[in-house]
Amino acid sequence: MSCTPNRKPVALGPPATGRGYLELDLFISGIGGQGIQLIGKSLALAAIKDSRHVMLAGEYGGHMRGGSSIGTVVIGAKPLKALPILPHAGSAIAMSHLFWERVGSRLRPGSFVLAEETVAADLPDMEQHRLVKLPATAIATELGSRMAAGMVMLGAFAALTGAVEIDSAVAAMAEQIPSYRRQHIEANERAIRAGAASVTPMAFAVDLDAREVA
Amino acid sequence: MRQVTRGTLVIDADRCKGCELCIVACPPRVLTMSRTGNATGYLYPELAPGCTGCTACQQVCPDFVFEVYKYHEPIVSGSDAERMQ
Amino acid sequence: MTMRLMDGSEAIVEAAIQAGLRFYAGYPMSPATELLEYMAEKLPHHEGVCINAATEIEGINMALGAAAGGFRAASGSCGQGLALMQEAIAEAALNETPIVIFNMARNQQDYFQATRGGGWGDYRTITLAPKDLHEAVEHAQLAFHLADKYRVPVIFMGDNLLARTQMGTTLPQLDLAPLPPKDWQLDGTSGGTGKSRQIWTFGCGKTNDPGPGPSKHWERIAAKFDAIAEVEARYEEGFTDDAETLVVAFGSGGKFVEHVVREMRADGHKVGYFRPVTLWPYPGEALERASQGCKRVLVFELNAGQMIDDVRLNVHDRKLVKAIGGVSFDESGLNLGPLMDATVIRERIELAIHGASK
Amino acid sequence: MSIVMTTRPPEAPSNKVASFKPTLLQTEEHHLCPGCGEPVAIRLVLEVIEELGLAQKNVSIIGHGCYGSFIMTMDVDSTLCLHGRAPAVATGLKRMRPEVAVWTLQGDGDMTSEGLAEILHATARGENITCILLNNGVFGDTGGQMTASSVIGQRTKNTLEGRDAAYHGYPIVIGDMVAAMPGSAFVARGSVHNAASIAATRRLIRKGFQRQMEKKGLSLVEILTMCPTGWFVPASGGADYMMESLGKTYPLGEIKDIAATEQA
Repeated sequence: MSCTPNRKPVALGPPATGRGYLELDLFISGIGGQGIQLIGKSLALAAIKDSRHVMLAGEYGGHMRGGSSIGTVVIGAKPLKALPILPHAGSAIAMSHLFWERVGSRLRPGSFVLAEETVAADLPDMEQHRLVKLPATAIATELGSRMAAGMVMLGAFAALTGAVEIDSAVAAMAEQIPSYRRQHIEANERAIRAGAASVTPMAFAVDLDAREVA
Repeated sequence: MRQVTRGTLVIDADRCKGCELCIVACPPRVLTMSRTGNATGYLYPELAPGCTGCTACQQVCPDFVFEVYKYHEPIVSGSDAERMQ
Repeated sequence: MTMRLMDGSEAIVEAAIQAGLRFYAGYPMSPATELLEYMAEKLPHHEGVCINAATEIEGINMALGAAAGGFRAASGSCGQGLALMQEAIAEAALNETPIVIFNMARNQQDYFQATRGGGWGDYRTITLAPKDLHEAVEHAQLAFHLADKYRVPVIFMGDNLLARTQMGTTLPQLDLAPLPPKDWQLDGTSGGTGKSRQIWTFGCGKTNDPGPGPSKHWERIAAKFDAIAEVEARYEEGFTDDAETLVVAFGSGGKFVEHVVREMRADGHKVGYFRPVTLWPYPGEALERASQGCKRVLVFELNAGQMIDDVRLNVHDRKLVKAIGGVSFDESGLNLGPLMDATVIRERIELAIHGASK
Repeated sequence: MSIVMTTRPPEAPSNKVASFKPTLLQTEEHHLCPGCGEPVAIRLVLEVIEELGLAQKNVSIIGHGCYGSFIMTMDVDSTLCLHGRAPAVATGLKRMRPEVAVWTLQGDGDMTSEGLAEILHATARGENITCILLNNGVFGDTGGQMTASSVIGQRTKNTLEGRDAAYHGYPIVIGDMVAAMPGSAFVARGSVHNAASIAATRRLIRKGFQRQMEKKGLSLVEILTMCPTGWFVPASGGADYMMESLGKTYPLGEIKDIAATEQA
């Protein structure tokens, strides 16, 4: 396996213990469908492009029917130790406050939560986490593609945490869009870059390439 | 009676299971069932003069007991005396 | 190869094709459906064939035909589909046709099916139960290798978590020893030579070259399975040297248990884990050794108690064995339910250690 | 009447025009019953395979029935597969070895009772295989029970008063079903009850294999074969019984030949 370490710091919540190396573990929560899955898969694919080890898991059952949709992404510099069903995680992206219980109950105290501005107020227990609110839907609407709000969140998450390169995120998004929807690529790219531009990188970065401190 | 024999058979009589399919299959009707059983007790076909070498018996036989020969020159009457038993 | 993001189904298919799989016939059934879809997509690009069989019975018999022709062949489904394949799996064992059967199970209720089988006769099926995608990539190669090496059916047993979780992988190739050519394969070229070939459960051979006949043939096959049992058992264990509590689990469950045990060790608990990698042959001697000195042996499996039989057969004191798993489905009945969760597993282990009073 | 000596070849100049057995059969010996039609049908298939130059280019996939014992004597690459599944096994092998003539040998119990799905789906897929059906309307191997192909009125061990459509259902005329499907290239029904039919059946088998090698699709050659034991009639009466019973439900001749259609 060739895996060039990316030395760029990655910001995240408190690390899970017992894994050896730090891993970024993230829940993406929202209402069923491809928006959530597209964010997760774009992040995972982008991380692969950045030569990271990656896991992408979904919680299945309702996601095809507009119910709850939870995506899980784990990124690390070494082969991952995380389980495919995370008992807990250190970061989250919240696109909706509905179905939040499954995610909120599993966030370690001090987690980083990136929330769509309009739903942030409805997320309980945010005082124990590091909440960043983003008017993603408004930004996307201004760009003329309200459906691209998830991509705004993706860009913002990437820029805030440095988890993946913005260009990698754009490329990862583009390669998933089916040929009959090519017209969405440009709009999605604008949304990702707008999201990235709308935030400033966080101060509490942690180096994924560092060994976990015992 | 003048009899023309154009062909003849080798019959592996001991493998015959006595089904008699060859008897009705034979166009010149020169096959008849034996009166005594073979090694396993089955009656088996016996050949009378007049075989044409048509292979009908061989084709219908489920037990592959027939081998068929055609004479280069037909044998007339009883001149095939050496093959008589 | 560079890292690619794949779900387990795709990674298994890619690894199997790399390992020489050229024929697959299957029937859709969740969560094995994606395996069939990837096979259909990818095999034609490798001079292979994927057929959408009309039934699981038809599919496995097609695979038997392709394998009889000397090609690496497989079928797959989940437990109910494998139930339909049992006659053919037994047939493959008894007529010595190497095939691989992928069971992307909905849960862990196919343990008896895989290790005891539902076909007739004295046979066994080597069963590989990978814990995650990376091990699945290895097992997909190993399965075909073992099938060919011993001329036996091999069951690859995953689950929906394995099938659907996506991970980055380079699809590393195992360094497996070369195998002898398949001098038994039916390529059609031996007719009329007096040395025509035969694949036949009754082992009677040809008139000019009689085989041993059914009794001796099946006796030899039974002996072959005994020999496999001697050398092919695989397992993984951790912290068993001083463990007071040993937790036994397989497949995805084994990965979860390992994770929990590591966490608990970090917190000072004298816990160890044992994971049979092959469900048959069961790594019984290793388990017996690992369980020496333990005060309790806990079995975590998502069923009403199946592997626990093998654990009881093999631990040094069967009275120490206790089930901590159970039937666990989500509301759709298709997926692993709430028990496949590190938090729940830890609670159950702690409850077993400290008793209900805690 | 004088009897000709038939224990050894004649001494007068002659040609051997027919041998005991086809060369692809290792021995004349077999354990099938007196008057059985199956050995004759198998002889025809083996002769055709040799005539077409397929002796070292064929694999037989054999089902379960009395004919199965020929796996020991047929000198061709063979496998004896599970009951009913021969067309599926043949499919797997043929897809991987398209250059080889792959043929199945099944009885009516095997094909139309246990294995109806396999033959119909193989046809639907247009598999280039040749399926030989030995139809005697009875499970001969188990001693004479009803199959899906037993004809109305036929007495078997489990239709003691004869097959009654209202109670046991109607016979499956598999040839017509297969012929109706676009995946079939050649469908015909022959018989081994007399020499003329045997000669005609040989031609049908030949076409069946030719269509496979031309990659035209599935060919099914159904051959009515006598089973006096399973019918509880004397061996010598099997041929007549067959044509009076099965022969009426299963008329002889070509049912479909895609080559003829293409020429038209």
